[in-house]
Amino acid sequence: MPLDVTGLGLDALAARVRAWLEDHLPAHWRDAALTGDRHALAAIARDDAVTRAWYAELGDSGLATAGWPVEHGGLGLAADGVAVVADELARLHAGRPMSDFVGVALAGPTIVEWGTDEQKRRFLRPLALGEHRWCQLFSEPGAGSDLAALTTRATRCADGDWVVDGQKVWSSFSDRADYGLLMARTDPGRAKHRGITYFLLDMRSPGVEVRPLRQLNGQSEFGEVFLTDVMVPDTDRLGRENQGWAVAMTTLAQERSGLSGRPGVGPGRADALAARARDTGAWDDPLLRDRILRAFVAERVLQMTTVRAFADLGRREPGAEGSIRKLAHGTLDATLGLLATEVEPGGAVAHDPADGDAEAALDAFLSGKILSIAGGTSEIQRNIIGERVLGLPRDRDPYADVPFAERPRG
Amino acid sequence: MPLDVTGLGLDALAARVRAWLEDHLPAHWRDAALTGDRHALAAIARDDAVTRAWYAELGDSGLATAGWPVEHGGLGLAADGVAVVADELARLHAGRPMSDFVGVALAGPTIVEWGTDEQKRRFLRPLALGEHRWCQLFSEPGAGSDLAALTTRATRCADGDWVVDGQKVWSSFSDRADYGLLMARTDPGRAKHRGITYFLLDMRSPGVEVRPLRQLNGQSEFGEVFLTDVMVPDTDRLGRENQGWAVAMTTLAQERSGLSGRPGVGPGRADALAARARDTGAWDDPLLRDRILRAFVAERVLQMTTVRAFADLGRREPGAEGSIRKLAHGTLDATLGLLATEVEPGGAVAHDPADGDAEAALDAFLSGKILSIAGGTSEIQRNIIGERVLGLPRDRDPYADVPFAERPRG
Amino acid sequence: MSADPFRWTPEHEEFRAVLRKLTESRTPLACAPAPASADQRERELWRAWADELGLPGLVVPESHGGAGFSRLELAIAAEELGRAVAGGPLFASAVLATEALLATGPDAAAAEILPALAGGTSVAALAVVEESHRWAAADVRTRVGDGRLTGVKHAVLGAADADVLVVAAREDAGVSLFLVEPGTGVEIVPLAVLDPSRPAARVDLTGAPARRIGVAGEGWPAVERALEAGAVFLAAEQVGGSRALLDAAVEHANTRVQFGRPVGQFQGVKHRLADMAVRTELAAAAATWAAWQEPGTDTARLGAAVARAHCADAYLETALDAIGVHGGMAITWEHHAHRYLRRARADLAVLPGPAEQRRLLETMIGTGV
Amino acid sequence: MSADPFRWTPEHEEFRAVLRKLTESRTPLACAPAPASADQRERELWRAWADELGLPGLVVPESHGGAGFSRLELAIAAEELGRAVAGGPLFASAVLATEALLATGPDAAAAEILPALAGGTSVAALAVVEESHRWAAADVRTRVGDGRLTGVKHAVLGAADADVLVVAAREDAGVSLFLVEPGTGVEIVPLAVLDPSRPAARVDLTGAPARRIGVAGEGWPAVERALEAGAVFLAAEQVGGSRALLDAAVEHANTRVQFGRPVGQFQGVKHRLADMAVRTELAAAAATWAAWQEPGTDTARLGAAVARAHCADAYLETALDAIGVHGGMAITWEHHAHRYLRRARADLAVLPGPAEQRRLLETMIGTGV
Repeated sequence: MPLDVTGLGLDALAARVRAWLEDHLPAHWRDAALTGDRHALAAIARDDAVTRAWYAELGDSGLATAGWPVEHGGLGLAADGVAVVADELARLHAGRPMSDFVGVALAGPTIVEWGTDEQKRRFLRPLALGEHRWCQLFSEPGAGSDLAALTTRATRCADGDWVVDGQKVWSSFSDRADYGLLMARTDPGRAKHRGITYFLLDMRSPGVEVRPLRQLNGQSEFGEVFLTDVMVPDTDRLGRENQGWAVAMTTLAQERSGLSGRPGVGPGRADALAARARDTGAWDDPLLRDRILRAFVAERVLQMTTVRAFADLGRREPGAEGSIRKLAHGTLDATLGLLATEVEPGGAVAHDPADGDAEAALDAFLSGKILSIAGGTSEIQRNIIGERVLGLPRDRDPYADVPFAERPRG
Repeated sequence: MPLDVTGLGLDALAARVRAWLEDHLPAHWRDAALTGDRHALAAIARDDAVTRAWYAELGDSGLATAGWPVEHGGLGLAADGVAVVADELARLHAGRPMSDFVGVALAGPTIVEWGTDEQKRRFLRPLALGEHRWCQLFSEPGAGSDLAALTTRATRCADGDWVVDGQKVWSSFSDRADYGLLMARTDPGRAKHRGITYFLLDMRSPGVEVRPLRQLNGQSEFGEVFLTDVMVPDTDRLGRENQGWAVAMTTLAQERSGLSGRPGVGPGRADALAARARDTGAWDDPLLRDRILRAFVAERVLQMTTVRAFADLGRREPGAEGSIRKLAHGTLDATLGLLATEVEPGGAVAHDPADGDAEAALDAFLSGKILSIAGGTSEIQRNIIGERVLGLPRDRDPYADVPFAERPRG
Repeated sequence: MSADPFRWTPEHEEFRAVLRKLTESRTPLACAPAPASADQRERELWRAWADELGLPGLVVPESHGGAGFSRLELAIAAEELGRAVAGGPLFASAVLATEALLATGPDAAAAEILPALAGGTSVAALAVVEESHRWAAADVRTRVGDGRLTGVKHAVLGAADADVLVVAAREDAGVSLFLVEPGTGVEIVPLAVLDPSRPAARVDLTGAPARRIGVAGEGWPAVERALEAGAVFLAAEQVGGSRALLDAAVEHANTRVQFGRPVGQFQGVKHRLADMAVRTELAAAAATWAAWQEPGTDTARLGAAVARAHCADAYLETALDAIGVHGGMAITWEHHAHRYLRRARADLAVLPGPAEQRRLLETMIGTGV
Repeated sequence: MSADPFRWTPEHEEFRAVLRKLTESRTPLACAPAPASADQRERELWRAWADELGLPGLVVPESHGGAGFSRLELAIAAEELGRAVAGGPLFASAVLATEALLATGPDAAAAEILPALAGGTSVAALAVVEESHRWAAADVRTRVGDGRLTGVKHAVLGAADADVLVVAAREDAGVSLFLVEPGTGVEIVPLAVLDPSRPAARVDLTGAPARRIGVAGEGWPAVERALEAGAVFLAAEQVGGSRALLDAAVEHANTRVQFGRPVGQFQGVKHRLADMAVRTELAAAAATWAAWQEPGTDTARLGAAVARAHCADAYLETALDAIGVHGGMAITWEHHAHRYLRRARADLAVLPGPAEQRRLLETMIGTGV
């Protein structure tokens, strides 16, 4: 039963959400969040029964998908309202986990915009209730930044359904996903952007194999997905045949905007870094202290920019401006990662294996570079800013209009 | 009478040059240099009679043009030997002034390589003796980094001589020059690099007008040169008709290499900056101190690189590697310029008009950016390094092979 | 903090449009005068700002003859003036001196002169910094005796044009503020400046008659309040300057052809412009956020310091980048780029700069603000 | 300084070629083992280096069983090993510990073990740093009593593999060096390391029997000499690493096609590679110049500090840039890039880093060196 938030200003909306959470969130969850008890929160996150019940209740209220239209189980809020809801949920650690980002932030809006009535019925409600997990199947080993150069093939069968073959990569949480947002080439006789179709792939289909990809920090958030003679019914096509690139644009705009966080100006990673530096004595070094303060300034400025972006957006959709925040975020993440090690004794490079602070610092350092590559490299973001925000001339692929099959291979 | 330096090692060469200077340099000049008396040196520089006589004697000895072949009045030394000579001359402030750089470092080697016997006879000896001053007439308002897009026209008359019309810019010391290294388009029906011819222009010719160009720091080192119906005899053509681009390559390679200074590792601008910072108290700021030390490291590293470049060069000609030093030099110059202001009280931004230190600091700041533009922007240097040093694919002008006259205009 | 994020209103946008039209029509970028010849134009512009828009009294309460607006309107004005590197006494008089006066209560002496300042018929200058060039109470050595001031004030912005000086001086109770009029015991020695659009002078006080404003020994908080407002003003001004530079550089990149294509198509130029845009958008967000805070609060102090720390460095980098994009033309005297470069460098020193702001933030980081 | 500039000789070039062949054949970049499984390969490589090329004794005088070469040959070895991020005890034993021993005279105790170290049949480790993680004489708190050492040494490179430890400890006369063999009173606790190619351990000394080397209280100059040699070695090693990264990134940029052309044609990539090349060429010049100076002289100290300050930062930047050029593939565990990134970051901390070197240079700037 969706919460009624019609006509509320942002402050009133915040109050309404807070009151609802007060009434509905299990008390032990609320207490763990408010006391900042990390162990209790981790235990809750691992307790499937509790989380499943909560995400169902949250989804039913419309708060998990506050930006979706009311008729699809959302609250019909603009970006600023969505941000307010996200803030309230974050305060109690009550929102959907990061692994649901692809589903809630990307798959949902894309299906809302492009889906058939039947697709909306099939996918949106389970997504809102936390019943389906999604992953994104866009990138390929041979088509990194140049997404549209993808070679995964979808061939139409006599009955109108499709057989898909190819390989995808950089697919977050693909090992746990129920469905995947898939782009595949359906007409190599057309130019590269014009022969792609977008599908909603059932990850349980025979022929889908997921292999985790180990990152430089030793963790495996991404997967490689191998597709071998995978049958996809035509009813799982999203948008029209060979017009998948337009559908993907919706997904990508959401992704750029969504990766850069919730609005709000307040203590962040740099504050924590300063606290740690005071503990280890690193704060006494004026050069290091100044670098931490530079990061502090950069983090607050990015927060202020995010606040403004949400305010500016109002009812508009996220656009190329998201690239500005993504670029700044990537730089900041790398800086904070390096600083994290520098405040540890000996730079954390040789430490007691049980020293959790040192381990976390090294992970922050090694992960720091990932954000400026995943979700579009910094070079690609600069192209987007230059071309779509500033209106500079595009540097076109010389084979952009050549049939895909006739392009030279690199 | 050229000095005999046959078979000398570099240390012996240095000793020989030092002894010769001891015998020949006027005593008051030598004393001014050794005591570091700036006022006396400035007075000497202004005394035409003294400098003219000295440059003639220096030229006669071959030391002013130590890298030229012996038959043209040089000493036939390789780059390392030339550097040793330059060091000894610099020690006594006895070398040719910066305004002779184009003549000695660019015009000379280009004429040696491409000149007819008659041109070598006419130009090389006066150049060596300091009788001719030269400027470079390559850049145009419409063709900055893209030098080969020049539109200054040289049209052949019936008698085989040429009439030149057009406008040049960024010509250092052009107001004082006797001759100019001129590139002009002689066949617009050919592709842009293939219709250019190289001339040795008499700057006293009717139709040559020079207007000083005021720089952002208020000084006028450069000029604009307007060419209106200027007659140039065909005997002043350097190299073959329409093959001027190849001739220009010789000049440009010398320029890139020459701009980055003489080899030697020792006290430089950063040392002077540290001394000044100690005087003003700026040295007490650990952040500023560290930035000065970074500049110190960068300056010493650049010196070490120049030493190595000269050693590596041996008898080879300067090449694309010069771009590496030019790029580093541009960055360092900008850094030192900013730091120069920061060590002054109040950043020198508001100061007693009689405060020479503040004025010099502001000039260093404003001039700091010039080096990364003059003589090829940093972007162009990066292209040269990427393409000619690292062998990356060139990003070709799409109209490179189109007749020049048929290119679209911007 | 309220969940309702700040939004510019239609009135704000209109104010901005009027200001831009007025400012651009008088100091168009394309034919901007060389700084040294700008005096006459700037005087005319100042009259127009005062008479048509009431800029000098923008943040002065209506009860003291001003318009009673907030720092948001001030930030709009700053941004538009910054676009044109406009000179005139707005920053020195209407921001620094006026804010210091307002912060004294305003007390009776301040209240007496505020209407003329708000109306732009009189201008003031704030004289604080001395030989050390530091904005620090401990460094104020100008002494008071018998109602007369003796000391030397350095780099006082707008001093030569000022009808009245607001001077920080030390008495037994601490640092107080005083009103001093040019005349007996006051020598104003113009200084050479990097940025000719912001003239500065040394003020030699040799027994200059002075009236104390505010409570004895409580002058420094008023200086700090002026610094907070000044930081917000400069940040917004720098956003305006950055935007003007970015616009002109984008225009150049779209039209200048090299190697057979507009230079903006080359990633070397395109990515540099993108970096300028990123820096500038972040600067705009920070300046606006800072202007949006209630003056004198913890978040206002934080916002001002953060905005000034980011915007000042961003502006200098952008000015240098712009020269890189324009290439040779930008290193000539006639091109607009060096006016911005001069302003950007000078801005680092006219108030406590980014390094000092970060030092200030040492006390705020990790405190929950 | 002599006017005759340094030039590599044909013998140097041959030594380099042999080393590269040997190192690349054992640890080719393309199929480099994951760091953790590299142990066996590295032991084999160490034997080959020792037996075929005499690397462990490169700078040990012939009278003590070494090859008697200079730091130039050591720099060549470092560069080639750095190309492959090769592990093994060369840096810890043949550079740090051996240089410290040589700097004691070598005295009789040192001379006794040098032939085995030079032959590579025995390896040593230098244990200096304690809880503060600083290379400072004042921070050495390990005490001597009755010929036994008590204290804790942190982050000792190569300690777990060492046959003998060279330990700095404090006695009444000051800091001295001691030889300690693993065994009674010595506990070696392996640490988790960012760069698995350079294992480190904590060494807990609880009354460990020790023999003093050199004069009592004069141990620190020997440590400084080891630091000078170590700085030169690391700088050269980092040049090798930077060059390997640059070569691989150029190769990638020439072959990887995106948007219809090799990515190296885009200035975004091309200029980044150019910046990597600039940094690396400057690093190579600095490392060579430093290696060329007479050890222990003012110019050697200057060269080592300048080279280490430049090369360490340059290497880290280049490792990060290389990841940017390779894009997604470079953030996987299998790709070579993170081995260089780990090494580059760890290198900042294994000896006094760039910030400490600049602090050291404070005493040299402006002194005419």
